[in-house]
Amino acid sequence: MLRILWLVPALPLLGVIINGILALFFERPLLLRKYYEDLEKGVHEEDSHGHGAEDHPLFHHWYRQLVSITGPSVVGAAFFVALVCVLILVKRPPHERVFQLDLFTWIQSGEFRTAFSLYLDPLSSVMILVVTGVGFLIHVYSVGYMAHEKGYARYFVYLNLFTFAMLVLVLASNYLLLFVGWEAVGLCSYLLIGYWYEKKSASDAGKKAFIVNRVGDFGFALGMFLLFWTVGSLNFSEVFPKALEMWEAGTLTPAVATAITLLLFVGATGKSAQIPLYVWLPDAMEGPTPVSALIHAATMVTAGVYMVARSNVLYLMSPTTLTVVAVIGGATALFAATIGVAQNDMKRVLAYSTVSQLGYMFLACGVGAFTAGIFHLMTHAFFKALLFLGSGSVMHALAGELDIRKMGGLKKYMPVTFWTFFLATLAISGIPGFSGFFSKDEILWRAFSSPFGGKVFWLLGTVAAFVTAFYMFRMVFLAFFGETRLSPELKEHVHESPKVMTVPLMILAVLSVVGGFVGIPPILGGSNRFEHFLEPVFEKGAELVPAAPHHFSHSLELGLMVLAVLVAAAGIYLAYHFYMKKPELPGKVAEKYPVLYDVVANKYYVDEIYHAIVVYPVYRFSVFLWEVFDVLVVDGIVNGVGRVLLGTGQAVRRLQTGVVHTYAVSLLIGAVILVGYLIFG
Amino acid sequence: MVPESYYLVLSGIMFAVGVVGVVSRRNALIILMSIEIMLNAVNLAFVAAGSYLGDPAGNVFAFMVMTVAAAEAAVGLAIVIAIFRHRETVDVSELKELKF
Amino acid sequence: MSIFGYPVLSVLVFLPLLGALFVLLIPKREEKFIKDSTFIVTLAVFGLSLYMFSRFDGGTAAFQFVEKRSWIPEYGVQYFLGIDGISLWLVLLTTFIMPVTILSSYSVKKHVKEYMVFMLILETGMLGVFLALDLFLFYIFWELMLIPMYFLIGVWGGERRIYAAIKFFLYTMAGSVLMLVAILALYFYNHRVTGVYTFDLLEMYKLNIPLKLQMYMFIAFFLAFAFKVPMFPFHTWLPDAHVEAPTAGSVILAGVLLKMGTYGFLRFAMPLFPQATVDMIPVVATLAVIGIIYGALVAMVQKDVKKLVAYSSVSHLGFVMLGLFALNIQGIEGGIIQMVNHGLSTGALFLIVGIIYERRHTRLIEEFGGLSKVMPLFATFFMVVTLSSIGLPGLNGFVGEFLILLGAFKANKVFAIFAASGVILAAVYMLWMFQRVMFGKVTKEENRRLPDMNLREICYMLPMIVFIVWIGVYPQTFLRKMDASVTKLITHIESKSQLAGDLGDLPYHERLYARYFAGDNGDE
Amino acid sequence: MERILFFIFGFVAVFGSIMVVSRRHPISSVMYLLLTLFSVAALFVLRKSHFIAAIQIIVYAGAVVVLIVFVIMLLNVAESKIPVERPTLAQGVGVVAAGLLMLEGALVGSRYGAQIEKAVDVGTVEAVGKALFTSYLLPFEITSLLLLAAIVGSIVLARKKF
Repeated sequence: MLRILWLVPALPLLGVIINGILALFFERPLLLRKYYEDLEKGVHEEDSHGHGAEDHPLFHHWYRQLVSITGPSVVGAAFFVALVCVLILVKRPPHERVFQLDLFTWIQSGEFRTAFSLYLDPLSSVMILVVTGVGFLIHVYSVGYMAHEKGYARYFVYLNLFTFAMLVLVLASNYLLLFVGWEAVGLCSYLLIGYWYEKKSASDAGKKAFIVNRVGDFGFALGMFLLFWTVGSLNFSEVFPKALEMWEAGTLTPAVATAITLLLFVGATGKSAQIPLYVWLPDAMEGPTPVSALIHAATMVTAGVYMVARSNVLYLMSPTTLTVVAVIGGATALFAATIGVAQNDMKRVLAYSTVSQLGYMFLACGVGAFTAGIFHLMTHAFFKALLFLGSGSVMHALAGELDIRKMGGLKKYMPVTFWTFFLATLAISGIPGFSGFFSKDEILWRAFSSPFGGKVFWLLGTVAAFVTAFYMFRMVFLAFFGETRLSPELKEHVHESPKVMTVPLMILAVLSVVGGFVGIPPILGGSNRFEHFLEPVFEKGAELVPAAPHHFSHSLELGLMVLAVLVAAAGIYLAYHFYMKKPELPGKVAEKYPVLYDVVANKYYVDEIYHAIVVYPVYRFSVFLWEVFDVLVVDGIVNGVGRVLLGTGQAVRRLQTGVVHTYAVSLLIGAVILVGYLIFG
Repeated sequence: MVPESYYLVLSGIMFAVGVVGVVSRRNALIILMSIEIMLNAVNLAFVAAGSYLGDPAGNVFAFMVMTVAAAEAAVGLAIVIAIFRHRETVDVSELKELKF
Repeated sequence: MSIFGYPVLSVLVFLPLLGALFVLLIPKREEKFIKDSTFIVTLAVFGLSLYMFSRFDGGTAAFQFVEKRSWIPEYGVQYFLGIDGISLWLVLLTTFIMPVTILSSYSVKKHVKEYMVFMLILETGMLGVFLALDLFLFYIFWELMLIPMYFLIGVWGGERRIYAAIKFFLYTMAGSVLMLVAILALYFYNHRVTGVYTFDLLEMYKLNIPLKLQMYMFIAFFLAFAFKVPMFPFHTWLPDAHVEAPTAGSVILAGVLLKMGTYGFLRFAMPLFPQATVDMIPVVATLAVIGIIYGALVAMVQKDVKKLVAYSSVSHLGFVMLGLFALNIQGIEGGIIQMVNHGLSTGALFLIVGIIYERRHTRLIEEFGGLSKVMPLFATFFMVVTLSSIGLPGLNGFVGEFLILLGAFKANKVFAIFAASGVILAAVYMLWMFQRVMFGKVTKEENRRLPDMNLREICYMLPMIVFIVWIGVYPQTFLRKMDASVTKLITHIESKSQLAGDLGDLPYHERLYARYFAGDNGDE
Repeated sequence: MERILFFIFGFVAVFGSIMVVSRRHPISSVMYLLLTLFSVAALFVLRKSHFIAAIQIIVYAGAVVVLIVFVIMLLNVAESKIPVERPTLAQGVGVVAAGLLMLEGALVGSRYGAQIEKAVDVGTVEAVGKALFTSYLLPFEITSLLLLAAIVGSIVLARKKF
């Protein structure tokens, strides 16, 4: 019965094909007609944000209705099939909850053999449910949000393609297929970020995203090669047992394991925007908001965490890599959170918050608590998607305005958006009862207690939690509370978003509350069913974990939990104090430490530094290579040889003086020399 | 009896004088005559060698050289006439068309 | 001998020549008829090659459809044709690209007749090179193929076409003259050993050539093919030739002619001189890796699209060379697949550049901008081809590059790491070019009204896209046909070369010096 | 006795050839050429090569010199036209080279010349005729061909261009 699993990736692919045909054969001609009509009328294209002339047939053609049906329904069907598969899987006893479906052999050369085959186990079932579930809600939301976009069908083609790629990534049964999904997802984010390709900033951001991802994939590929040549296969079902054997036999040395895992982690930092390679995520906000919600919050960015969790056996073999992962995770969490504080664009704040929350997930994986990481991944997907969609509906209502300083008091105008947004903010800040609390607290506790963890990591997490609470509530207060700072014409334009957008918000709000109950830790009386569900996936790795040095008392755990809540509350109060009670306070603080504020506001000048260290020198070097080396040196030599020959020709020509005597004399001299040689030679 | 080397030295001297004539003089006719002298010098050497070696080949060669010299003189003079008719001069150094 | 009697390979090689003769008879005025008949001829050749492919048995490594007739007995020259797993795909690539190129050169205005005749002669030359198994015959086809290409660039090219044509000709000629010397040396050495005068390649495979002689001959062959590939220091003719060549010329040049070099290594240089090949791996691999990175970096700063694609070819073929000299099954199979991929993706890229060149008569990147709003269908095609060229998984580029890097990684980790960085650079220059040409606002007035792709252009772009996707999604059909031949090649090389050999302990350069230059250990 | 004759004729030959080369006016140098030819013929006789001596006088002195005189008269280059000979660098080098050649000739002559004093009677008409028509028959025929070519050539070259 589980054979229907192939439908899960196949359905979005079907959507891609249908929408693709609609886009090519219906939308394209209409687009061209509108383009040429605008040319005739000499209409200067309005801001490409899509509020074009509504009357043009482009916006009323039936193909739009068809697209808005097939797009979301395909993903919904995939969700349904996924749900069915998971339910079947759950019925099986815990240790047999693995199902592999081989479709066809993909690349086979010599002893290297990979097949296009799907692999379902508790970890990937969680992922496919999140991808298809949240994906479906976002598709529905996009129908409303992108309604008056010119490239409507094209947008849904890309979105469906993305869902297909993500499902391939998650359901892949070997690293190579995972890599295929990995890069295909990178492609879709490139296409979607650069959706409004006329805006230079959008196409630049898309290109930047793709290239930075490619840098990560470079590391990932090398990791795969090393893995293959040491272990002899890339299929999950073979790699992990064999790795364990070699580990016992000593053939797989910790150094090699560390090298493999570090390289794979480089790929993860690229894809999940961690410290060195996170720069592309904030720029990716150029794309439409639902895209940011789906790709840059819920699904794609979590691919890195999924990969690390999937190869937990390898990671647990190399403690050094684990500490690297934890350090980078924690550092990113704190670093990104601090930047979030000073951002004024709503989506940028959320972008940095995503980077920071991803840092949390990697912190969890780094300390060996893979389950906690995945749990946070799931809850984060819910509330972060909700936050993005909320900011989307705000943007929709304020005709593209996103600067929170220009907002204020939206509570009155957009009650549904406000309440859903507020719920999500509570969740992300870790207020007890909401999903964020359970998952984040689990991470903090594991960071503290796990053998790989340590006080430092716990501290990093807690401080980051404090800053997170601060900047989230700063945004909420500035945007939704206080008196409106909206410009007059915006004021009467602002309205609650249509049903098709608010319903997904509500569902997500429910999820971001309920989501936490799945993993209530035993200390609070819950049975942490989530952890038991994922148990079989990580049990093989568990043997490698050294015994915990000493048992922590319950009271310590409770104490830490209370401390975390207090920290969050302090953050909220500080934000309340800063932005509600004394609005002028932030201004004064900014003057007092102008340098600090300036640095944080400009994102620590990371982009400028990268440009100076990497981009510009490479560009100068290649210009040098071309102009100097290629043109001057190589061509110089080639043409030089030509010129030398020409020169000698000229010189020899001078000998022909035309006077007969000179020839006679040279003849004579030749004779003399010859005879001389004969005599004396 | 005169040893053969005397003859060879004599032909060497005559040959050198002929060469000086060819090289130094600008008048085409003088050059032709100097060539004749050079050829005579060679003949002399042939005959001397032939007679000392007792081989008639020396004379035969001398005979061949003579015919060649005659042919060469005829053609040379014809050329000189043709040039003279065309350029009104026999001065070799003025004929420089083939200059680079 | 071959399928029920009639010699498939000879017909395959000489059918285009017959077509050329037929086209010669058509009066000059009938341009449409000339174009159509040429197109039909090339289609017929492609059909025949497909038919031959269907009869090709992937199991055996031996040469198939062999035709052997003595041609000049006194000197042991034979008319000897044969095909195996290695040359199969290159022949099919040639016969596939020809109809596409002819279709794309329907827009040629001047001297249409001569153009088509040269194209057909070129096809004969190319097929001959891939099928000839007699060194003499191979050399004839190798030179034959030069002349039409020279005229194609020289007559129908751009502004500096004469310079480019001469440079192209001299570069290849210089290399091939060296090769001729090596062939003769081989010929006479063979006589000294076996007492028989023959140019037969398979006989020559059996020779155990003394080390010093083997290295000199290898270097001669290496230079000839390195000029052709082109490898790093010898590549400057490629950008000029591409920029000045007409669209169809560029497609053929990039699609097939560059593969002559790499095929030459596989068929001649490596099996004939196994010990020299093994000893020269570090040198060749370094040049290949430099080629990859150098080609990519220089491509980044090009102003002219065609030059950019030309330098990208240098980078792609650097990958192929790295794969070949990894000397393991993944590397070589990856190399062969990448040859076919490069033919498809770069060929398609040139066709695309040709499309916008025919509309705007310029190749400078800044002349374009915002085309994807004006020509959406074109944008889709261009996007797919760009992605295939940067090696996106799911398309053909990735299969080749992955196998090559896998093989190279096993052979030598350091080279593989540097080569893998080429993958990033590829994405950089292609996407940057794509963005400047397609995205952004339509700034230039001329770009506003460019017509989208017409039916003919779609007809010749679609088959390319089909193959690009096919190799990407299901490369099995391609890989399985070459297993046997590649394994035979590898076993042949390994058996005849004692890898590290006696002087294994010395560092590389000392080993090279001791073996080849100091003292005389070859039986000179 | 023969030694004295040799020196006389040798000296006359050399003196004549020097005069041929040095005279400004071609006619006088032709006369001296005649003198040289006769002295060489005499030397042939001394070497018992009567046939060659006779040929020398008939062919050389008779035909060739007459031809040259005839051409000189035909061209009758005006007095002023005779080129003033100014020695150029090339001529200087030429003379020096000729001097070197003379030394080398003398050296060769003295080193390789046979010292024995014998004169075998090979120059007679009978001996030369036998040699000419037996072993050297082919060269003999070829020279006739050569002469024919020369005749045709000079006619073509020298005739007036219509």
